[in-house]
Amino acid sequence: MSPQATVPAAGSPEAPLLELRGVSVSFDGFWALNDLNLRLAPGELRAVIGPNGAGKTTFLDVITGKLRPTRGDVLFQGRSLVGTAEHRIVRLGIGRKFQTPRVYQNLTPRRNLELAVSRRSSPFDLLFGRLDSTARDRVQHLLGVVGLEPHANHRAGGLSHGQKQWLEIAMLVAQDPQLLLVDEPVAGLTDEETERTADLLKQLAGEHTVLVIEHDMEFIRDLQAPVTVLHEGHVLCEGSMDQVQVDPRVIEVYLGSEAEGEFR
Amino acid sequence: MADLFSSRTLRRALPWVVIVLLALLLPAVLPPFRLNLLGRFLSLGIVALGVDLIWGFTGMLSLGQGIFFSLGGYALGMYLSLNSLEPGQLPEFFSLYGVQSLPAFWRPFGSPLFTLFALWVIPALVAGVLGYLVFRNRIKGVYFSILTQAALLVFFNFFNGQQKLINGTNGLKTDTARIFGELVGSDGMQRNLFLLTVVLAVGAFLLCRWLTSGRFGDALIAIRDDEPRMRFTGYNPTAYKTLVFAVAGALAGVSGALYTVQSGIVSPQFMAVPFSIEMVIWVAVGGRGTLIGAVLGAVLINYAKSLVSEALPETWLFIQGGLFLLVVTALPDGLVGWWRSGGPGRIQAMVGWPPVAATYPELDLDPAVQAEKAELEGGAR
Amino acid sequence: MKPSFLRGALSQRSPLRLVAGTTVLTLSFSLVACGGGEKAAGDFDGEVKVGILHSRSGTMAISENTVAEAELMAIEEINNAGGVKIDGKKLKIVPIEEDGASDWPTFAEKAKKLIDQDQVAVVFGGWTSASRKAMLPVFEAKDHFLYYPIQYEGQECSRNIFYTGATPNQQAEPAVSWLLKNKGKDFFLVGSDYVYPRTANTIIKEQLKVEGGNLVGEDYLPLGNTEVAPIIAKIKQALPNGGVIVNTLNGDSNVAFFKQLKAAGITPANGYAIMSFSIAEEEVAAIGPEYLEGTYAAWNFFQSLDTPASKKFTEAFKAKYGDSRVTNDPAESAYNMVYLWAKGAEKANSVDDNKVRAALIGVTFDAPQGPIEVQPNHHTTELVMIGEVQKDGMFKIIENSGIVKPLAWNQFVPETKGYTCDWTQDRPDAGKFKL
Amino acid sequence: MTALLDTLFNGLAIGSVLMLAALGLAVVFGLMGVINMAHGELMMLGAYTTFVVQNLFKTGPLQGLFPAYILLAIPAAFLVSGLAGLLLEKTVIRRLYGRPLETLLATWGVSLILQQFVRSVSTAFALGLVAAVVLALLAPRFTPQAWWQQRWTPLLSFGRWLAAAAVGIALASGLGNVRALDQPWFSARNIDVTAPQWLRGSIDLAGVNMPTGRLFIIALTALALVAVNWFLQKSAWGIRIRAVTQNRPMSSCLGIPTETVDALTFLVGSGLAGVAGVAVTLLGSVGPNLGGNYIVDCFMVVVLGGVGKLLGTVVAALGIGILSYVIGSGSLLLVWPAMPVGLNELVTFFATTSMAKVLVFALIVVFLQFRPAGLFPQKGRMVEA
Repeated sequence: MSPQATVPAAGSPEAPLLELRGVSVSFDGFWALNDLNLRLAPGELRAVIGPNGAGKTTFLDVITGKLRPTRGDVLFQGRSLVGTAEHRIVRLGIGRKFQTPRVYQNLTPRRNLELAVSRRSSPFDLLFGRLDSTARDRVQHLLGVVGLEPHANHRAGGLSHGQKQWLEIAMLVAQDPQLLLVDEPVAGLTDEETERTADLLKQLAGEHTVLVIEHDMEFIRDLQAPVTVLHEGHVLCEGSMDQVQVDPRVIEVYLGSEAEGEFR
Repeated sequence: MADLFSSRTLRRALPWVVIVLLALLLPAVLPPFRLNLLGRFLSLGIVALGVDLIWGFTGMLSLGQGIFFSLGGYALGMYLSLNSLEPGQLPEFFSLYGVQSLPAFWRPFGSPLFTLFALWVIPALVAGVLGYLVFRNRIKGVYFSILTQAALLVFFNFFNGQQKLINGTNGLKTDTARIFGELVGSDGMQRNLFLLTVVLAVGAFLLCRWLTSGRFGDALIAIRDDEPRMRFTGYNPTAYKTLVFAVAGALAGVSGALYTVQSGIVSPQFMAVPFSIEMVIWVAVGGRGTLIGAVLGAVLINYAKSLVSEALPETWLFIQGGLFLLVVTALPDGLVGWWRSGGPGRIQAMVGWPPVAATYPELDLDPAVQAEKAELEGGAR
Repeated sequence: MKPSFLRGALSQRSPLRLVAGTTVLTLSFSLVACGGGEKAAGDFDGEVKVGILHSRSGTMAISENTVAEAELMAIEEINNAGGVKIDGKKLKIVPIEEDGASDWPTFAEKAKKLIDQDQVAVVFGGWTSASRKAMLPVFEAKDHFLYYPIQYEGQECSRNIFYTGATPNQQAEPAVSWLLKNKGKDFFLVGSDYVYPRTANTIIKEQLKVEGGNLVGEDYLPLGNTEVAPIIAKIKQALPNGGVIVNTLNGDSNVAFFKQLKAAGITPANGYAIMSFSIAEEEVAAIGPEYLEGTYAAWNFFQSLDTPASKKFTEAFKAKYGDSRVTNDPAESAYNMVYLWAKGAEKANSVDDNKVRAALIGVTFDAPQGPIEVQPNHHTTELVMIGEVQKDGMFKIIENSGIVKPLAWNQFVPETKGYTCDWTQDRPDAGKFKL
Repeated sequence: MTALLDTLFNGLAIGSVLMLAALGLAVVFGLMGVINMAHGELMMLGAYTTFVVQNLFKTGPLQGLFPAYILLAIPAAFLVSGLAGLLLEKTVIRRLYGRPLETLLATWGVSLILQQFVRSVSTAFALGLVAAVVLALLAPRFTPQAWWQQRWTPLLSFGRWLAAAAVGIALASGLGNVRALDQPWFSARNIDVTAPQWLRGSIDLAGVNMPTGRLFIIALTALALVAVNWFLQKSAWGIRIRAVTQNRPMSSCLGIPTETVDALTFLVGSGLAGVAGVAVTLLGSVGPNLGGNYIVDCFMVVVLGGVGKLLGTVVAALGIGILSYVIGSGSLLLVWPAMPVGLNELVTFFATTSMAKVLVFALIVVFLQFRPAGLFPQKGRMVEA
């Protein structure tokens, strides 16, 4: 199939920040992504949902360069990302938060953030350059925002699960990316923490473009963002939460095949 | 001025005072043979620092440090072989294999300045290139270890088989060469070399501490703990790993050169598989990720080896094998790690002595204070 | 000084060593090993320390143990006969043993230790050429004396080494001449990738040129390698209908080589004459006589040598170390050199290195192989024989070329042709000069 | 044509040894991710077992069956090495799952101990060892229960090993005074394993001379390969092993005894090393250093083949075998005598067995630059460690 044929009509007024064109990924004959098309406008907050195995994480892997698509193209600000190394993609302005919190356990939260906030990333910059005062202020500010100031100088490995989640989000923000890819940010968080996370993400949208993958439907509803439903590696439907919720195909996919009860 | 003598300053200065004193005192009190041994073990401490840098801090277990160690040794060995010749002469062994003219790659080693750089730049370059190729392909963990071991074997067999180029199995000898007109193997020169080793070991230690203490060190630890995450923070781990592997290579080169002049010979034996694995065990026993542990481990284990093999050569393999097992299963952070995490205190606690407490709790443990407390509590009740 | 219960522990296989090893490790981390010296025992007037430096662990331990044992036996014999007599005093020889651990730099380290720390009068040691080359600079720098017992590749003549093994003209060259005369002109050379084989083969190649032989191929195996299929294929290619194979493999590779040669039908029965320079009685036993039967070796001593001196030596060795043990050329050579040193010292009336060195030249000894004499080039004369391996693992002596004088510098190799070595001459280049 | 057949046969011959030696490693490394540096020493144990079995048949009532001793040696070696491996797994490797680098170091330590063990072991030594182990294990039974619940219990449990070791050493030295008990079983010397007559000859087939020992090894390798494949693919335990490999927690939840599976996998892998040990006695020397000669080669085979695929191991072993033979024997020159001078010199330079090894290893390292995961990589969304 020709990727061009399936691109949605160029209806949106602005050029998209991120565009996936007919992306397919095959693992030994199993198609984890199958002709996936998606556009994200600058400043947008978008939620992506889908049952297990729908290809959500693979989808992030393709954008961030961890996986190379078997077919199709990923464009960021009109530029193809296919074949670009992960760290370069990050430097172009795409940040990613992982499903399970991944912070550097043996460094303190402050040092975690200092690594993330650094504009320059070559070994020599780290050896000979010093962190400028704005960056240091930013680290301090972020520590305050996520409430880790008291723990700033202890090993991050000792933080609670929620604190690690927040630290990782803070690291993501410290990178100041144009596009934030957030994979299940509220897994394992308390209700209160979940609410605060939703607020934080909403704040970030506008200035940043945010794409959230989540299972927690309450959280998605809180976000009040357009929703894209993935199923078997391609987009099943898009729309607001209310629209998606009543879409018979979505109900079929969730209740018919998976029946996990998480779609409330 | 007053704080010049405060305990903090004193504590900081004390190790340096001890090092300087030892460096001056030991040559005077130790017999030449023991001094020479110590010098050699200390130079092995430098290669161990490199191993600690790449394994302890960056998580790459190289089983091929012998390559860089030997390259450094050979660079210096070649210079010394050429340096003690009359003009126009060839090192003796060439004539035995019918080689008429000096191979081209030997020529630059006639220059002392070139050699001085070559003995660490060449190992660093080789390490850098090898490392870059491997790291670029994201080969890591045990695959990296196995590949470095394979590379070691390649170098070993090559050096071993090339009689005509570098004298094969025999290697190059240095004891009968001369520097500044003095015999390298003479006691006086060996004493100077010992002092040089102390200076360079301290220098190497400081270099490693500088590398690991700042944000660069944070990046290394981050790579060790979660390399993919590091990429998604916008760093290219390949560059870091290559650089740090090259630094370890350079340290190995310096170490090999020092070891060579103090042993009197450099031979492919330095590239034997067990030797490179031993380097790792020095670091493991001393405590990886602690720097000082690497040096301590190298000196202690080699000293033990020397002692045991003087008395009972056959038990050494048992002891060494046992050390591997003990360290890996019971002391994962090595001696220094155990010490720092309060190991001695735990042992004390086990036998019922009060743990040493440096601050307020000590007050609480004071019997008089406790009695007073009990009295007060009793009174309140 | 080692604690007394450790002394001599090396010569007996005893688990005592285990005890002591653990003790040493746990107790002693002090820099200077301490302990008092012992009083001379019995009716000796004093003692003289000598170093014994062989690999007691690692790959070479297999071979070097025997050599060290022969040296210890000679020392014991000399002590039983009243020790070394200097100035009318009887000195007991006290051996101090060190382990070279099959690692060349370790040999250098231990040599330094013996000279500086233990202040031995002389060091007996080494097996591989690499270990000798590693020790050589130590002895030269400290102007001390090493006695080296193994046949080797020659091309060396140090003022500080005394060689009691054969030079190529006392082993390889007569053997090659004999092969050329009796077994054929087409030669295939196989060796370990290592100094002795490489140098010996260089010499043999030159000799073949001179004496009308024909080199059809050569190959080298990495030390310890046991995959010899490519070599066997090459031999078959080069010598399809039989010919001469000269084998200078070391250690482990020999076993693989002979097992697979036999399987491939490259046997004496099929017209292949196989001559080895590193296989003596002990190696035959380890490889298995059934694989070696009918192949040749050239040595200066065989256990089967039928003379009273030879029998006495073998009997003494068996009595001391067990009936199943065999003697061989390296052991005999090691045994000889201890006696030669003692005789040299008595002749010089001193155990001082330099005096013994001068006195040594011209000393004769009735060795198990027959009389030998120390030459001015620090080598000894040797009886040259060729033996054929029998079913029982012994050699049948099939050729006796008589006593041959040693040539340190090879006369077939163009680079050293015409050079000689004579330490009785007072000239700076006495070690290598043109006649 | 003969040259081609010759190359193929010899390549197969070299490759089959590598394959047999690497097979056990492929199982252990591929399925469990355990780097067993003592694999070579397990092979050595297999070879020593062959020696012992051979001696049983050399004299006495079994003498007539000497030609068949090797058939008994194979299961015996499998058992001895397998049990040694099992012991290793239960005591050391079990504590180190998920820490491959530590496993590598620990097993290297074990390999050193095993090497020295076969050198030093004598009846006195063995008795001392057994006494020490038994004493240490039984100590808790003969001491007051209360001792084992104190704060100094950790010291005690460490101390009992020390004490047991001291008793063992004392016993060994005491017994060592009796000469018969002090005699080392094998000593540091190489031991002589004589192949039965029928494995010492050769047969000519299509103009190629094929040593029967080599043919035997090829057949043994093929058999081992088929057996392992059947075991993993068809047998109940094999399916459990694969299940644990793919998803340990899930398998555990489904009631698969993962610990037993680990132990079994290790036993099979180690046992295969023992079988390989029997095979190499037909070719080369048997001594304490036997393992060291094979271990790196084995790892190269497994890494080149791609972890977790038996097919990869097979192809890699054969590839390395043929390549070593072609380069080492200089066959290229025979096939193409009119080679340009430069190339000619290059081929000759590497046409010794020693240099061929350098080149083959270098080529493998280069190859892994292009295919870091080996010839047959496993695909899929890998969880990065």
